[in-house]
Amino acid sequence: MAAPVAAGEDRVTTDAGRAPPAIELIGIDKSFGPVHANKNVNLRVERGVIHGIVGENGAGKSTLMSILYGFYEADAGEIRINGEPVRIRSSKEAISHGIGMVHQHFMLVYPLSVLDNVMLGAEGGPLLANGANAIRRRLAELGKEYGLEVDPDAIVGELSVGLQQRVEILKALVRGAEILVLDEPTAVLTPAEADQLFEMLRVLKSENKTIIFITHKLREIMSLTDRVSVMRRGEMVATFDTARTSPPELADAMVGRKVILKIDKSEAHPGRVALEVRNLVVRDDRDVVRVNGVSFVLREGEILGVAGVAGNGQSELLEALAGIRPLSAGEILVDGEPLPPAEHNPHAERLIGIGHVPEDRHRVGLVMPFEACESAMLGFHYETVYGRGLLYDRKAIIDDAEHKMEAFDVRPRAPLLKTANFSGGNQQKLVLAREIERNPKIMLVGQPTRGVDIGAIEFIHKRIVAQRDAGKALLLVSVELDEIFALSDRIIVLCGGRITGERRAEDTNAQDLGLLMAGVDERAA
Amino acid sequence: MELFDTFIQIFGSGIRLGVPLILACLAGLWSERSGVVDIGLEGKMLTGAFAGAAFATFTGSAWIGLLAGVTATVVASLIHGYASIDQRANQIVSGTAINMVADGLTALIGNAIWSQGGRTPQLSDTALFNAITLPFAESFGAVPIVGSIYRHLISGHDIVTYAAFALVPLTYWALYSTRFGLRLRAVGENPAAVDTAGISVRGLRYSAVIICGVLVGLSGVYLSLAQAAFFQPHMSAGKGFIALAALVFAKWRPWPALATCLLFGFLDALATRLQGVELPAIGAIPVQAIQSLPYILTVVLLAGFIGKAIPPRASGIPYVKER
Amino acid sequence: MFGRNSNIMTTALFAGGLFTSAAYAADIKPAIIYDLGHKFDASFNEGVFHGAEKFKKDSGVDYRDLEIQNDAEREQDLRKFAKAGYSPIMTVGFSWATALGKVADEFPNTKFAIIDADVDKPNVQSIKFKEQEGSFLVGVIAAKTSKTGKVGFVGGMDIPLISAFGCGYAQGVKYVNDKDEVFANMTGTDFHAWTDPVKGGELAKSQMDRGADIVYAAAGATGQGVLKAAADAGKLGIGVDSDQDNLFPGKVLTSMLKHVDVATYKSFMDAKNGTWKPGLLLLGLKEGGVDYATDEWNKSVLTPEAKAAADAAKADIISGKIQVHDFRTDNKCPV
Amino acid sequence: MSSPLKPLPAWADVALIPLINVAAAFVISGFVVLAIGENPLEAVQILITGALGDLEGIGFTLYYATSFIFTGLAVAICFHAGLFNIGVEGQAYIAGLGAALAALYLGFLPGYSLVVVAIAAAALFGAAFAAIPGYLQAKRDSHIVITTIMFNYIASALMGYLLVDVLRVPGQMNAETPGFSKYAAVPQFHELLAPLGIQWPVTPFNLSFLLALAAALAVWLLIWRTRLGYEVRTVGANATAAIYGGISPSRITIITTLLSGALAGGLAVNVILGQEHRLILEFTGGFGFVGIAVALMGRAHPVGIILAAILFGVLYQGGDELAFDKPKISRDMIVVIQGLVVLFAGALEHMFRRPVSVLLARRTTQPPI
Repeated sequence: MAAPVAAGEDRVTTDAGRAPPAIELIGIDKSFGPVHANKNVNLRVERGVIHGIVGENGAGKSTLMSILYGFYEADAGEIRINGEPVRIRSSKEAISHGIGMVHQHFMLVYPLSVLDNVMLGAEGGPLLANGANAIRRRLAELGKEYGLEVDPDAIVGELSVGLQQRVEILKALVRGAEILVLDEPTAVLTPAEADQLFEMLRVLKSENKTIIFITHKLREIMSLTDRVSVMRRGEMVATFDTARTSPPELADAMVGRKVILKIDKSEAHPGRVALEVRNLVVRDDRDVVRVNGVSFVLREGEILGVAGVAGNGQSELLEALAGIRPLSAGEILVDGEPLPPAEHNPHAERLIGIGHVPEDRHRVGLVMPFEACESAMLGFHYETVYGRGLLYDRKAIIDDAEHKMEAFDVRPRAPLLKTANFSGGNQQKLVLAREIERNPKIMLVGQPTRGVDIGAIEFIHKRIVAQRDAGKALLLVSVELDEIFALSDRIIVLCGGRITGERRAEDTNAQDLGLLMAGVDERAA
Repeated sequence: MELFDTFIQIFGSGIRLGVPLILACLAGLWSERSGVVDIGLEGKMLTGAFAGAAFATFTGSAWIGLLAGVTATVVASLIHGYASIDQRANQIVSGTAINMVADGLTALIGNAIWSQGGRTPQLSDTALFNAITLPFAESFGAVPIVGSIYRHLISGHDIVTYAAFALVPLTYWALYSTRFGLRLRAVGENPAAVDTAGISVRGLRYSAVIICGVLVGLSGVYLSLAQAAFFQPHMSAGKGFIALAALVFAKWRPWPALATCLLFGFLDALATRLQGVELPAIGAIPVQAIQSLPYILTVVLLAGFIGKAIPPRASGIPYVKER
Repeated sequence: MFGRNSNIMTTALFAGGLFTSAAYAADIKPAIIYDLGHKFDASFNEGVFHGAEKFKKDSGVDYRDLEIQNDAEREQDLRKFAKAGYSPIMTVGFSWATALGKVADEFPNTKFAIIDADVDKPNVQSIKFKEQEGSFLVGVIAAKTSKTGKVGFVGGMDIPLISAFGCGYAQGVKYVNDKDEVFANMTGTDFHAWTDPVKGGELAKSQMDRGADIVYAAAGATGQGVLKAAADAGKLGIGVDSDQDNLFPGKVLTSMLKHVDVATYKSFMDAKNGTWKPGLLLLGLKEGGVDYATDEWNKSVLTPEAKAAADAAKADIISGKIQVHDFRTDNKCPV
Repeated sequence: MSSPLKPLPAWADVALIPLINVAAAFVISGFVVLAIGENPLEAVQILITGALGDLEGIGFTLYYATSFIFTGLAVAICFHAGLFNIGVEGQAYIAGLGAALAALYLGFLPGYSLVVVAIAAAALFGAAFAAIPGYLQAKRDSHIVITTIMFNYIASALMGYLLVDVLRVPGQMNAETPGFSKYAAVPQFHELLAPLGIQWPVTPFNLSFLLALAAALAVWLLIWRTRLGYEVRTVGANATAAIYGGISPSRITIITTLLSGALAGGLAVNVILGQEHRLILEFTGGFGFVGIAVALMGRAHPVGIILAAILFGVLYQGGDELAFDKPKISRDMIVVIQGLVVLFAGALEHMFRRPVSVLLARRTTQPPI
């Protein structure tokens, strides 16, 4: 395994006469309140190359690119374009420096035509007619030149996602972008569409355009890029020549040698099947299939980890199992009995003993303006524990919350404090307390320690394992590989909505899982 | 022939009653196309009507009245704009506030100045926008049908009415053929797209809010200086809300807005004419039924029973840069 | 403006009161509460105001007045005046009937008066007019003046009172020429009908489009829109209640005078003199309660011929030779 | 990007900011009074004396406050579910129809059971009329703000038709129903107190006031002490969390609008059954819109609403006296104040937040938690 080079250093020695790099980022630093998103980041991108940036979710890739595109201003650091130091305070300035960006969430106006979208901000005068003709011609040229054909009069909202992305690229090119930043461009594409995109990017490269390609899919890095930089926890940790690195090396750099939290975990004694999923198909809000024919079983007394890069269907799987998201196909069996459609909702599932710790406690799991004791009964608020008559028994609610906070060491132990005023870790403990204390036989757990401090992580992990030891069936979804390793007895890996592999925890390692996560199917490998 | 004449007359009346709706509806169109929901049209209309009448009374000039009316509504619009754009307020609450303040303040000041229960004195002819008879209206008017249409429908309106009709193609042109229009349409749908294209969302929205103020000001001035000859409290009588309904009904597009406003004006004229009239085979139609038709139609449309009115996607939502 | 052409009538009507006032002079606190449609509607409410102003000038006794803004305030305001010791309290318009019926009982020592309605209480003076008689006269004038043989009537609220105006008018028109056409429209069915000059104007325009060259408005403040529409179109309007000839000089043919001013003046003066009596007062041509207006503003349009016909009709009505039907007696109009 | 503000201390959030907002509305109102050539201090004095100076003033003040408590609660309960009901005016209007129909056509009911049924009818009609926009919002996704505005006008047209053409007493010129029997009247306090030898001046102040207080208590219990209230607040605060918690937002939307409409019916009870004893045109007099100001000022909390309603009662009654004494300051002044309260306490709610937090941060040595 080749040792990664220090960030920002170039392994290829530059000749004195060669053109300066297209982009140099030097010492970029950016914080959002307590979140340190970019820590002294250095990056050097040569002209005419495809430069990949990989990293796990929240590693700071998007923030870095937003700084480059003038969406945010860095707290410290310098940007150089073609060797010239520049200040980029707005997207307008970024555009004028020849930077174009294709955002993960398209910046398109769906009811407008392709032409209008491309023209927006580059109209070429107060009246549209002249500019429109010029841009129409330019679109035709670009279409021929790069194979980027698209009907200029089509309504963008009616185009396929792949074509919408093409419009985004055309927008940048029409503005004369020499440097194109693509933020997770394949997240929403089908494999065929992705291949088309890669073709386009290669043509662009051949025209001496510089491309920055952000992803967390190693397969794409390997097949497309010339160079690749790895980010982890806000830092730029390594840069490689793609030809001289390998997926395992990249996975290693991405995941890092984190202190794996050791949990004293006895051997699992899986019992009978508590939950079974057969050929599950689930679509997201935009009607895109996100879970595509997933089947697995979950036994009592085991933790089944679902590993995968974020956005590969884990969220939708979890929501579908919890009854929040409808199933497009397939079935769920609880204790061997199919779950009737009438019971496929959160309320009914709680009644039959399925607990759910949602991935996003802010948006889903808690109600921030509520008192902690009120958040601590969400989903169970109908129960008679909280009052038998018409009215709630306030004391019972507070006592119940106090009990939960005690059991899960939620601090401060103040049931009347607003939920929002607790730290992330304590909020998460509150959610876990709520779900675990109700003693469900099946637990669906999503990202249990996201944004949680070290101390709380350990506590939470212990409680999860304790549940397993009590004979519960737990499904754990996490994008943190070390968490998957620390907790799971068995691991399935999701990529592109399909299971790409299943492992016993003791039979695998980060490299192995990294490959599966990157979609390198074990059968193909 | 008599039926035709009656129709022409009711249609003429519908045009006059439709003009304030057209102007207010276009005002709402500009604002909401930019993403700022405006339920304060009613209040702004009153503001414009009052300021227009007040200054026309002081100066005896309709044009100064117009200027004052428009200035006042632009100020009201900017208050709503400040709340909606900079303070990221609930735009419904802000619009409601504008309606209330305008309703009270116009009557209060009017009463304080003229002690006539909030009314301004009857304005003299010079302080009004009077009907303009187009050339040959009388002579050509004798020609059947075409002449009648020319004389009764096309000729004989005031300058604000002609302006209102001219503003529809102008709005259409500005919205669909200019850079500003393109950007405006975009910002009401997806402000982030506009922002990343290097265009100021705030600047666009403030421009739209000012245009809204000018147009709704014209609408108010029309009420007091063309349709009536004075200001009287609450004289907008729900026209701002009808304009809002028309805007929904027209699905935020200029030409359908014109058609809808004319339809609503026509319904109003019809309701007035049918007061106590027994129709053959139907009997007397309650005028209230016709009067509430615009509201009922709008609700039906909103509920998606006849097509679906989808507002500009970002309307009502303050723009916050997201990480 | 007050009593311009009717000074003689007015003086005749309550000369007695005027000359005997000194002897019974008492401290009174008169008050007026106007109807919706505002004090300066140049019509009904304003007439009351002018009567009160004249009373103030002649007697030196000041009065309070108040405009209401919605129906719900009536009772409270009425009670407030009574409570504050005002008497007599003049309520303007039939809409006060219900509220007055209640409040009059609570303040048996307060004198109340109401115009256009009959409230049968021992402390209420009900003043009603024979509007049909005055309307008959302006109908005669309209028929004599019209060139097209078509005249219009725009009423306010669709109620029997306003129909009485319209019916009297139509009788006058037909009296002159049975073939003449009268177009009649009502503005609305609720109290907004009194304050909607735009709608009034639209109705007038529609009648003029159908050939009417004279339009009579009996619609409170709404009538101003009617008169304006007629003036703008180069046609003639006929005003109502107060003398409205001056609103559009030379464009208003005449006004049907309903002497609410005189009635107000008399009621207040009677109270001052101690001769105030409750009960119903029905005022027609004979009593000087209604009339038509002649003055400097309409002399250019009111032809001597038309005036002569009107005066002849007036004499015949007073003598009983012409019986003008009152719509309110049977909710029917004979013409 | 502006730096995130430190959260304000609770007392500032609950009391100081709202107070500053309302104060701003009143200060500007004072300038308006000044601008029309009157002395604001004198105006305030007349206003307060007129509203609270004697028992009669107090009676009227509380009569108005009763209406405002009902409409304020109606608006507030929807706020809790994240809905903006601008249609309280129309719902109350239709509720008046329910009350009147019951009072006029159910006269056979024994004694005062008639008034109880009439009150129920008011609530029922109000609820039914509110439920249509609620249903359309929940099931057809039509924006409740627009539909309730439209429904206000539909209510107005419908009532105009019914009162003019259907319910009016034949031969009567006023568009109103016949008077109700005394058993359909909510007793007024002066009637109740007279047998006890207590002289209370004749005012429309009636037992509906107690009903309003009871409604406020009921709303408080409902919102903060029942399962339904919990679900309402969850939907209002975080609809996604509600779905996660097994709560159906569309069901809650419909239930909340029903309750809101029923509360709006309280306005009809106070005015129609408590005072007018007959159905009249436009008896709602814009009080449904006052409810918006009351709810915003009272921060959607029943106690705050009662206080805000009394303040607006003072404004209405005192404003009446003020308009009487100072004809230049017409009743419209109250509408102006009302609008300014909505502007500052609603739309510009956060305008003073930054300056206040900067000020507090400077003042306090320790950062506020």
